[in-house]
Amino acid sequence: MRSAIDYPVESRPAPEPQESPSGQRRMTLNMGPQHPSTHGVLRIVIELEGETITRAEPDIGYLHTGIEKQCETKTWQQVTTLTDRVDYLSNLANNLCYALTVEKLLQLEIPERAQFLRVMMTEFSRINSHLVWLGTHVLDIGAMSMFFYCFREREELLRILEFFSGQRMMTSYIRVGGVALDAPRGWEKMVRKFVEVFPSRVDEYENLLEKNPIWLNRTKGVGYISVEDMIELGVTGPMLRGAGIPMDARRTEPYSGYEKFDFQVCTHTDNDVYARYRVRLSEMRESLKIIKQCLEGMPGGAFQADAPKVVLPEREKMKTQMEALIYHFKIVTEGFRVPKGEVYQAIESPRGEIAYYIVSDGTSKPYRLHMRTPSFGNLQGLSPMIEGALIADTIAALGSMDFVLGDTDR
Amino acid sequence: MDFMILSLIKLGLVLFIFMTALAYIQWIERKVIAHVQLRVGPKRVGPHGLLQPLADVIKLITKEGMVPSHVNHVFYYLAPFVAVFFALIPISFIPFGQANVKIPFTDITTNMELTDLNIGLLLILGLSGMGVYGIALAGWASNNKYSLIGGLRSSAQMISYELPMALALVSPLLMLNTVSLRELVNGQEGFYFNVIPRWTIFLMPAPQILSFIIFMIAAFAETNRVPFDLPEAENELVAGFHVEYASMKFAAFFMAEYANMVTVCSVATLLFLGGWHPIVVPAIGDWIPALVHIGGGAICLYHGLVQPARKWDNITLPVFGVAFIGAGLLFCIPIVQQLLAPVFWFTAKLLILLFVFIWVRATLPRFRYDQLMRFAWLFMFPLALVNLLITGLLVAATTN
Amino acid sequence: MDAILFFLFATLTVICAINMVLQRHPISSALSLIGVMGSLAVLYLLLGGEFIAMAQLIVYSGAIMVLFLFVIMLLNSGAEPKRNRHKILLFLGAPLLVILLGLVGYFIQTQIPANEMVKFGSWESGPGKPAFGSPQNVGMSLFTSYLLPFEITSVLILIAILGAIVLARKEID
Amino acid sequence: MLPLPPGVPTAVPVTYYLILSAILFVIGGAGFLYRKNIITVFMSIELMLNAVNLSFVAFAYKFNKADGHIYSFFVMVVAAAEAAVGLAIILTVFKNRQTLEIDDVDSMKL
Amino acid sequence: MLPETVLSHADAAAVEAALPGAVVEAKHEFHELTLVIDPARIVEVCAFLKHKQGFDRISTITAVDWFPADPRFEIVYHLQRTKDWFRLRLKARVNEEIESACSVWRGANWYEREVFDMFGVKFANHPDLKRILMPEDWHGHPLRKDYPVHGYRYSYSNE
Repeated sequence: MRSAIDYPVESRPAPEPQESPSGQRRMTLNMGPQHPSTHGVLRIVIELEGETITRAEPDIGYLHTGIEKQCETKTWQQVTTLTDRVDYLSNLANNLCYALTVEKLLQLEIPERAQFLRVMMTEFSRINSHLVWLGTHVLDIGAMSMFFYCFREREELLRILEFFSGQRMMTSYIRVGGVALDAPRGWEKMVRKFVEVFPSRVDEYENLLEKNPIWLNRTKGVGYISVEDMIELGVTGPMLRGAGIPMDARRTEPYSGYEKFDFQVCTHTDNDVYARYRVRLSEMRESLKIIKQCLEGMPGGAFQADAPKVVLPEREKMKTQMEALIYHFKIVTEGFRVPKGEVYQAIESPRGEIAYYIVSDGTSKPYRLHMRTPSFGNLQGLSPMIEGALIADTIAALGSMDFVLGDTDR
Repeated sequence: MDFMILSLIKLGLVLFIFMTALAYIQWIERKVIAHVQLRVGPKRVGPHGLLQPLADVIKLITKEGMVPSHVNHVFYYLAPFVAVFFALIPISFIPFGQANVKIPFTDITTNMELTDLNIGLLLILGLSGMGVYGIALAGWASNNKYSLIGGLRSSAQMISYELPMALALVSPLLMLNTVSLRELVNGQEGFYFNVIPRWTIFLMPAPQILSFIIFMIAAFAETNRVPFDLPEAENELVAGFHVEYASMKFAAFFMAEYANMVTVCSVATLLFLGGWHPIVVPAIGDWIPALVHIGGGAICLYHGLVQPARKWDNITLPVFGVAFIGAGLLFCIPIVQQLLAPVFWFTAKLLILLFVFIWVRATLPRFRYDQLMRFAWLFMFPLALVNLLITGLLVAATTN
Repeated sequence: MDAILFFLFATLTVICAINMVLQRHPISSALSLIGVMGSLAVLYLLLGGEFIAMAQLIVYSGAIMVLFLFVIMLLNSGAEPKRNRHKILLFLGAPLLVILLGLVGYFIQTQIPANEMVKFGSWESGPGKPAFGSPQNVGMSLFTSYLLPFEITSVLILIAILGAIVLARKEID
Repeated sequence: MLPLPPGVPTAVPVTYYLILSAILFVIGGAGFLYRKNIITVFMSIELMLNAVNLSFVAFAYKFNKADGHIYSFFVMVVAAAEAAVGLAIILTVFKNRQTLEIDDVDSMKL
Repeated sequence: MLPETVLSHADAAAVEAALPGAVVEAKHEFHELTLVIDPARIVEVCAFLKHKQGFDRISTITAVDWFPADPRFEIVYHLQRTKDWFRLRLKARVNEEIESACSVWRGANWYEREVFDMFGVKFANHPDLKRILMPEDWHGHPLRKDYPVHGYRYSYSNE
């Protein structure tokens, strides 16, 4: 079937069973696409010598859904729901990035309340994503119970997300021009309850893991990859911060009002699985700090920009004012138009740098929408990380990367 | 009565109780782990999921036995049988009560065990060493790379951990000067100052707490339990050696694992925890079984009648409560007390050790392969040797 | 009863031994050998060698053969291919082996009186005198009259461990 | 004890054990001579050692002395040492030549 | 000649000074600097930017298909400098073939494979140019504008 490729590509010759220096025969192992620890349908072709990995080649694309192509056929606000499906564990970061990109093209001013709501919800989804990561990562290393403890808090988080947006996972809460709905009545109480409980829960995770010598043995010094390699290969997010590079778009290129918040960019210098765990754990605390600041300083006012051509009018106005009804009709039927141009906007998702590159030709649909997803870049760093490690270390290293296959394959 | 017929009756009884217990250990494990993990565990089949093991067994038996086409058929079928065979045989040497018990209303006297071997412990060691063949063969015959790695891991792991295990066992043998399981327990009878039982872990001149711990750790490795469950590590090797097995063949491995658990826990009970001897002086100790049962029944009644948490609790819990209290009252009858109190103590100690196994499974992560080997050879093995040396010196210094 | 057990396990032993030689795949051979060893352990028990039977189980079946199995699985070599170039040697060697067997059998029959029956449990034991072949009995001789050879075997094992490590160790880069 | 019909021997003489040992030894020898796989050859040696062990134990019974047991114990120790070193050698041979056939291992030096 | 708004930027000026003629066109809008590079000199410019100007990160490489136009594809590179987190966009307009940037940033590997997979743009001297997201035996390149959204294999008209 190779001839089916349109262009004659000089393909690399198939790797022969190689002789190692010690002469032992190597075994090729297909890890995935159905393997419990590849978190989805990642396939890694591993060459083993005993239990040591001599070569590893990730093979992605099993979850390719063609979202970029679909986006070209949807109107600007329909795309929002597609961005949810890219990284389904931190969908709000994708929403936010998309909204920011389009707003940059539209040159919209976003009211402060909307910005605060966006920040708060994005931080919620960051905690959510880190919790899922922590649970599954520890499960990979063999401890079952942690998974359930993490999902206990995640359940509370999802309840909050549902309270705000009506949806648990695919919230589509952040829209172009603001957020979908204003914060519901009584949200402060719900969020405050979570904010009060959660720090003790993080301490609990820390207690459970930090005092466990097996966990420390399994994570410390495992999954090392040099900083130069990481930057070259496009690894971002907690992995890079675990190596001591304070690359965090919230700080380096502030967006959506992050400059107003007081938080630390968590770094760690050990550059191993343990460091990434530390970074994510402290990031949960920092996110909580941001949420607390949102809770205390939530401004009043509108939750959507004053842009009638872009933002759907309120229900009340639509029913009473002719003009609003016309705008509503136009936005819903043909969508709003976005001026010609191209924009690149990067934000910090729980997994690293997420960026949308949008080319508009002035119509009501994106001409080209490219997603720079963190998992794709991070997975490039897999091979140098696990070559020379043991199978068990591969699992730990894979888990520490925290990739989402939907995010990788789009 | 004829020796053969009596043996067959005992065999049937023990086998029935043991097999049921194996299924219910699974239920206990699921319940305990569920409660550790903030879940409720099985509760749909029967009250509190008590019929779940039955449902599981029916499901596993009636399930289609898938056999992949690429396996080595002879060894693929042989492996689960080997595993179960070597896991079940040791049960027949394990004494669980006193010798020469007279069964009430008859003039039969018998031992509370299937066979009394004067080399019982050695045989158990030998058979547990054979248990690895089931796993290694399954791993090899499945003709799957994951299962092959699992089989390799398990054979290396079993050889490595058998050493500290055997060395840990030698110290109590040294002190009690026998290898017969029954005599080992008999040697642990009595109390120091009427308080501290003369179990091997407290026995002068060299209390064997260290070798008890070493034995338990090695037992975890020998039974492939967390944190040493590398042969079947589901996150690395999918399911390791039994990845290609389904239905009863899979259940056979499962059963073998639990039977092995019961065996090692029994050995630990017999060797280190004084077997069927009570934890306090018999004058009090004989009444503890009744007390425990009546207490448990009272708790059940309270929760069932006063504070029913779930819908059916006001029916199911009182039934359990009455049953427990009835058992407790049964333990007050002198004949029954004499007959069953040792069995109660043995079972209680066994269950506590099994609970430790389950507890650890819910708590600890898994070792890495090289760490596991290093732990066995660089930590456990020298420690067991040193312990043996010290015990030997102390025993030599105190005798004659 | 003794005779039944003997013939049962003797047949099993011989069948397993022949199977071991005939099987082409090393794993089948190894398993047959394990069968031989297990049956031999029962025969030892019949002969009153309790300790040695257990040692057979623990050392031979439990350790040495696991090592064999481990190596066979590690190398993962397939079945031995059929070769026909040694037919002539088969015709030369087989009669010799049969002759050897015949000679040994003849000598055994003539030299050793066949009237002495093996009775399981015929050895006497008492409080002072441990049963023949029991761990106490073997241990007593091992640590008194055979102490020096025993110590020497420990040196032998040490040397074997060192040798195995030196041979099987991966080259250090 | 199960009642046995008359005529069935209840016991066997020691010589039977010795003959069994001889049979096993011969089978092991045949394996040693005819098999070409190093591991099988090695296992044939183990079989011969086992056969010898059986005769040791049989003689121990005949003379009612534990010395035979001790000899077979030493044989086991030697077999264990031999297995460790021998399997290490087999591993090395396989590493260097990728074969387990004795006939292919016919040169001293690669 | 490049516009003033762009030349006031140090990096653009440096590229123009060191490699005259390499930058075909440039613009600065939405606070984003874009340089359109002569496709024949793309690796030269990339190497200069990485080694002299310190753009050590390649954020992403993608392409835009301006279907009827000629040259048809616009390859877009997004670079970032980790020193001051400054971002730069490079563009090269090509028809189906361009030099690979893998020799400059190893991380370009997968992005170029993705562009090849999705647009069919070949990258010369790429170490391992094969499909990455689509199956190996897939027909066509999905993100091209002349590729139907539902693919070639299935169309509603056949029903």
